[in-house]
Amino acid sequence: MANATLTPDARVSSGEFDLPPSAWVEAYRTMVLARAMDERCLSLQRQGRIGFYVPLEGQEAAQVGCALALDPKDWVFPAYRELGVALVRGVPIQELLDQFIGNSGDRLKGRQMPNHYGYRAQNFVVASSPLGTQIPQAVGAALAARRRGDAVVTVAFFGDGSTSTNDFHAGLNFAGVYRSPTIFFCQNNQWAISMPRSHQTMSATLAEKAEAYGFGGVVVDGTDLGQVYRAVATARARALAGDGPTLIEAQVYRFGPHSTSDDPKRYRSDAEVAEWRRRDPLLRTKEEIMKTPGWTEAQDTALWTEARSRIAEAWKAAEGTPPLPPTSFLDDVFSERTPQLEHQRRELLGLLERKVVHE
Amino acid sequence: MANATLTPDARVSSGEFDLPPSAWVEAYRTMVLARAMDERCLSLQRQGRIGFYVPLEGQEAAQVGCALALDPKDWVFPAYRELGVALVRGVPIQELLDQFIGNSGDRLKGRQMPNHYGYRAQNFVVASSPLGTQIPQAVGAALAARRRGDAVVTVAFFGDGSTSTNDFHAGLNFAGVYRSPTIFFCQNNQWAISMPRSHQTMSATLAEKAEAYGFGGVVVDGTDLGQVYRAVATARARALAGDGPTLIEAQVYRFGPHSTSDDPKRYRSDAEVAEWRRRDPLLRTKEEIMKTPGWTEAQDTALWTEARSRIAEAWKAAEGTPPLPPTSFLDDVFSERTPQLEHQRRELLGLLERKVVHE
Amino acid sequence: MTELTLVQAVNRGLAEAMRQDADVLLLGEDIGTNGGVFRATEGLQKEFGAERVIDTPLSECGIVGTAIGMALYGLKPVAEIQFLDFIYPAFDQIVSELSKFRYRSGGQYPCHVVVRAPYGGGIRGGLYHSQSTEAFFCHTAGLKVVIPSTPADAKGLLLTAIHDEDPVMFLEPKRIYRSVTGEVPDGDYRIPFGKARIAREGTDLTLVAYGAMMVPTLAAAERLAEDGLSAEVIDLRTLVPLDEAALLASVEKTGRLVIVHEAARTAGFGAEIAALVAEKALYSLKAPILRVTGYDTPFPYALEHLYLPSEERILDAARQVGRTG
Amino acid sequence: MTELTLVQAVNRGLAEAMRQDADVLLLGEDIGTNGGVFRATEGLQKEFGAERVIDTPLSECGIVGTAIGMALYGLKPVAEIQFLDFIYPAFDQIVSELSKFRYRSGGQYPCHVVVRAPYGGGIRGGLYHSQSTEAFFCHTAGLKVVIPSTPADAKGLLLTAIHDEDPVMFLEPKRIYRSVTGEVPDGDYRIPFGKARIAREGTDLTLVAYGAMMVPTLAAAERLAEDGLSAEVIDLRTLVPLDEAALLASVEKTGRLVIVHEAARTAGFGAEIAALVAEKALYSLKAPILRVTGYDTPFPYALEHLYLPSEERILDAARQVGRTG
Ligand SMILES: Cc1ncc(C[n+]2csc(CCOP(=O)(O)OP(=O)(O)O)c2C)c(N)n1
Ligand SMILES: Cc1ncc(C[n+]2csc(CCOP(=O)(O)OP(=O)(O)O)c2C)c(N)n1
Ligand SMILES: [Mg+2]
Ligand SMILES: [Mg+2]
Repeated sequence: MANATLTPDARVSSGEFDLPPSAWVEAYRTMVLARAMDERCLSLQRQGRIGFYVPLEGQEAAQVGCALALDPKDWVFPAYRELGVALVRGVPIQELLDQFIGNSGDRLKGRQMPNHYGYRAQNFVVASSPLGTQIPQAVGAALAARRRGDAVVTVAFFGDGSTSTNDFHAGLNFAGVYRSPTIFFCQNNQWAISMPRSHQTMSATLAEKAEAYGFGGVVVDGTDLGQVYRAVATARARALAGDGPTLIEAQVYRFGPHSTSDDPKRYRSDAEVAEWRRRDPLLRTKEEIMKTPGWTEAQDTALWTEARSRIAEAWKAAEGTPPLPPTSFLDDVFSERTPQLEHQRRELLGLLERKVVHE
Repeated sequence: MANATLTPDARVSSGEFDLPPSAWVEAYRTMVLARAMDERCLSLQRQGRIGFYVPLEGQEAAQVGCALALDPKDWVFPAYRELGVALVRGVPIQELLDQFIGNSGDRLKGRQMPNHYGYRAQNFVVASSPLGTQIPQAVGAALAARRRGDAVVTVAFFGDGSTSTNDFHAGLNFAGVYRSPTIFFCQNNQWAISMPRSHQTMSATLAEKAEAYGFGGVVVDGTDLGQVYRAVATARARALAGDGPTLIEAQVYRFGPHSTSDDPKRYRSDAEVAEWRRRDPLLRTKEEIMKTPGWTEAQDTALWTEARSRIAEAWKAAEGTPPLPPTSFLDDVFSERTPQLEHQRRELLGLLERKVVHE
Repeated sequence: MTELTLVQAVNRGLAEAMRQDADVLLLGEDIGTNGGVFRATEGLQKEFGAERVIDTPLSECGIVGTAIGMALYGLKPVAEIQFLDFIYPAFDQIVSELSKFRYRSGGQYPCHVVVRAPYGGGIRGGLYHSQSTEAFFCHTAGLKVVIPSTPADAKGLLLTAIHDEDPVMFLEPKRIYRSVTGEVPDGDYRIPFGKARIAREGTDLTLVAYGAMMVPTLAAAERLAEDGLSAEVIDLRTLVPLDEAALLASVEKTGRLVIVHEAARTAGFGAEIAALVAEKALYSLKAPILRVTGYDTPFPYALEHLYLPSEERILDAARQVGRTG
Repeated sequence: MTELTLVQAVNRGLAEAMRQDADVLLLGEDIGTNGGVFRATEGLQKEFGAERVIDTPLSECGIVGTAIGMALYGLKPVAEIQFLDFIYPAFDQIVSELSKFRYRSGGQYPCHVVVRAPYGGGIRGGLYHSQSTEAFFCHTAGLKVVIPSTPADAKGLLLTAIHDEDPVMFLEPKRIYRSVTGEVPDGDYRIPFGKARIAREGTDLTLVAYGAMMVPTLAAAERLAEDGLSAEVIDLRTLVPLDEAALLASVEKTGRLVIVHEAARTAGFGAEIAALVAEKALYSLKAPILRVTGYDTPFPYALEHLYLPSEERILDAARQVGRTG
């Protein structure tokens, strides 16, 4: 797929929606931070200090470019790989690392595996594992926003594999019928675990699936920050103008394993990875920035150092944060505890007291 | 939608796959029989002698044309409205009427509502009510047939509304990926109960949805017997040649209510019905046949008389057939009764014996 | 007070909630122009417009998925599933998403959707227009499960459901949509969740039921009285949360228990009731706990009268239990 | 005989069936090139080819729907669902179609699909890689439900499943995929459905469990023996059909029952077992029936060790029951 023909949409090439030059360095800083998180978390997982990790390496430009084109009011419906989006939205890395451990600092209270997070303050809806479910949800939220008169778009993030799910079909169809102000942002990273894009579905592009629902799809080079930004900014403007949803297929590549449970050597060649690595979004973005007068290698190095030390510091704090109170897993099933849950809570307290179970 | 532009596929106009002139009268006879069944069963339902009925009026040419293009070996996966298909496949009307009553002659043993039938001998798979489920099943059967080396295609029947189901998406995607010898025969009768086609989905045609799965779709005028036959025969030949699946959208109109539980006056105008009635497939087919030298109005009348008397006779027999044995509803859950079901059967026998419950 | 059928009471409950709160909206198949295949939403699109009574494409997955998104944003969607039998395309959205949003987010994202669905047999609907699979939802932590059996309860429980903060499965006994009528208070009123209704007081044995099964169960209790057996009849109203206290108090008093539901027996909700009693009131029991239920088969068509619990079957079981111990 | 892990035994069972019968084929996500995310299908695509070990697009609905069509035509498909938690997109195909084909057709269309899915917690999988929702399938008439707990059972029950004529839900305890090893017979052998395994004989109380819960349950029985309490331990093996006879015989002997499962308590399969005993062996009971189960919450991540039944919790309940009555 490295040679896939990209079909830039006419609208996308217009200058109106370009990422302002001033934003590039900030974007790059976030991409570096994301990459450094991958680096650190993969190593933490190998050391058994976190249980699981999903790297985003290779998809940074797509995520950062997309997120930068959004307004803080917009609602993000992520899958589990959207670290770059979370960082742009301003989710503190402290929150993320606390979530990875599931300690008492975890806003999600240790309910979910690493990477399955969500932060209301950042309009970053809580991710789940079942694939595709966020897609019709994003449509519903967009319709709700429109009903409230809010100038808000919603963005559903998902992968190439997730276009095969029930929810993709339901979500895009509802979006078409109600012209919901939603952006469907598909990161086609060429693989769904071991299933290559070419066997996932026989349409020539994923973007063209939008036509089956009566709206437009565009393919963008997801390693090109500016191109992604433009496509999303355009789609957002269209959505707010009442022109309905857009499906954006960002062609990228997952450089690393699907997750720390995965061994990609079982199903793909090093050569394929190497070829895509030449289009590493960080290299491409750096090249752009290097054109800025006055930008030096030293500044680049400083970005990396800064990123790594911020992560190290946050990790230290996370490890030092106490565990969750033991009965906390019985909370938040409902707004208030039912008598059954109250009973089970007392049961658990009794077991703890009698040292049948231990924190 | 009466003025919808039909897009006849180039392949479909070729003469190779024309319905032979000799077959037209037989086709018409079946269409008349189907229409007479509607007439009689609607009246039986009003009299409370059967519980429910789903008319096909308006869709006869689409169904008969499609079924005639198939081989008896081919497998049909119907929905609940495919009476025309069942008749072409040779399902005896006696079987159908027994099913509508659910008497001891019912091969399905009174398990299902009227119209939800299936007959193994005719490769007419048993229908269910949940919409769309038959679609991936048809794909699986086609792959199995191919694996066995059988020159068999499978045909999934469904309506315009059912294109919105999960199973439509899954089934067509699998068919595209595995190039299964399957025909997706969508009878777009313009309504899904009260939901018009125009609000079901925003694609211009339903046929074009096939492109999202990497294969072709064609729109045909479903009131035109010859056109439907050609499209299906072409798709069948392609499927057997290894050229993969086809989605056929047959544009028709449901003249009657969705079912005997429905009152279409609540959601559509008489004018719309009247306009479509001008394209009544029976009239159109009759007009064609009238061109045959020697065909007379009297022959037409005879067809109707024959149809009505066959139905009357079969109905008499059906009403005279004894009910099912009372414990029969406990059979066929598994190939053999589990101890639990055996126990429940004894329980029921006890209740019957003690006259707690009555046959 | 107005005399209404159960389905009319549902309709009034929806209308009342929509008048009170502009955030309440309905979505489902054939609910707008057509007023719902059971007419539960009759007239509502006319009163509240197509933006609030939304006819959807044929996708239960889309209906519930979209409703969830609306609820996350702050609206109060009420989703109609045309028949409970057709809820499975939305099962992933209900079981994986709706029930778990609040929990998985650590309380950040409450997700309040009411899913209404007519359920149950006795209308000659065969396999796919008759099922009663409430146990699926009761076993799914995070869902409340409500089943009314009278018009007044239907409206009062529905208003509670719509104003609740949690996801609610609101299952309507379609068999008695029209056959059961009763006085229904006008305007707003709420029937609390987790409070069973003692439909009849008694001392000799306890009959527990809900939904459409209340009709034969109460009739059986009447007949038992003629026999000189005083049956207490409990209408659970909400299966989750369950009024364990009422249940246990009754069994402690009577020592005898018959559970009635139309769902298949194995792993039905009746099993949970029996298990609770076998744990918490075992020593009160004077006789085995009997379940009068549907059989462990799919729902049949022609012989549904044999499949469904009837007054006579309940009576028979009650007499057995009444005689024993 | 070969010493194998449980997941290896599954692998050998699949290979054995595929060698015997060309109609057996596998389909699922990542089962081919990748050998399955748990390696259950490792090496099989190499041996049997991509036509028989089929990597599918990401659609459980498509996997089960296609498998059903294959089965109707006469093949013997074994569908893998990557985690039981991800089965819900296929729930409609399973509950509405697979379980009801034979029935609704009056026996004309048997529909024999084996659906394999790893289930259960204890692997730090959080809400969506840990669930144990066997009760859903047990409540669905027409499905057989099998849960092995040893490598030998895994292979023998799987071979029975693949040669059965009915739909089988084959749920594999992933927590003990590798931690439990045992001698497994080579070649073909079948373990019959509906026969529980008396994993340990005893006289004072009965512990009933299945799947991964056998490990803490047997450990607890060991500890009880040290206390002088003789526990009989029953491994159900198949929940449908259920070996009621073994269950009732044991309770009649011991008079005391503790049921263990990791699924949420309310309306879990443990309720069915308790209900059966409360109906059919009530008078043998000397103590309340206790259930040691997961809590009525979604499955948590950080605190799963508190959520899951442990040896200590089982022991505690058993001692309570052992002391009472
Ligand atoms: C419904 C469902 N089925 C299966 C899985 C297991 N699974 C997790 S990620 C994955 C592949 C996803 O591929 P894609 O959508 O392309 O996203 P990517 O991981 O490549 O970002 C699979 C099969 C799941 N999480 N949910
Ligand atoms: C999954 C599911 N949802 C809802 C229904 C209720 N229902 C029965 S028929 C129907 C409309 C079907 O429309 P279409 O697919 O166009 O077929 P038609 O009846 O027009 O032939 C609906 C909504 C159902 N049977 N299954
Ligand atoms: Mg991918
Ligand atoms: Mg239609």
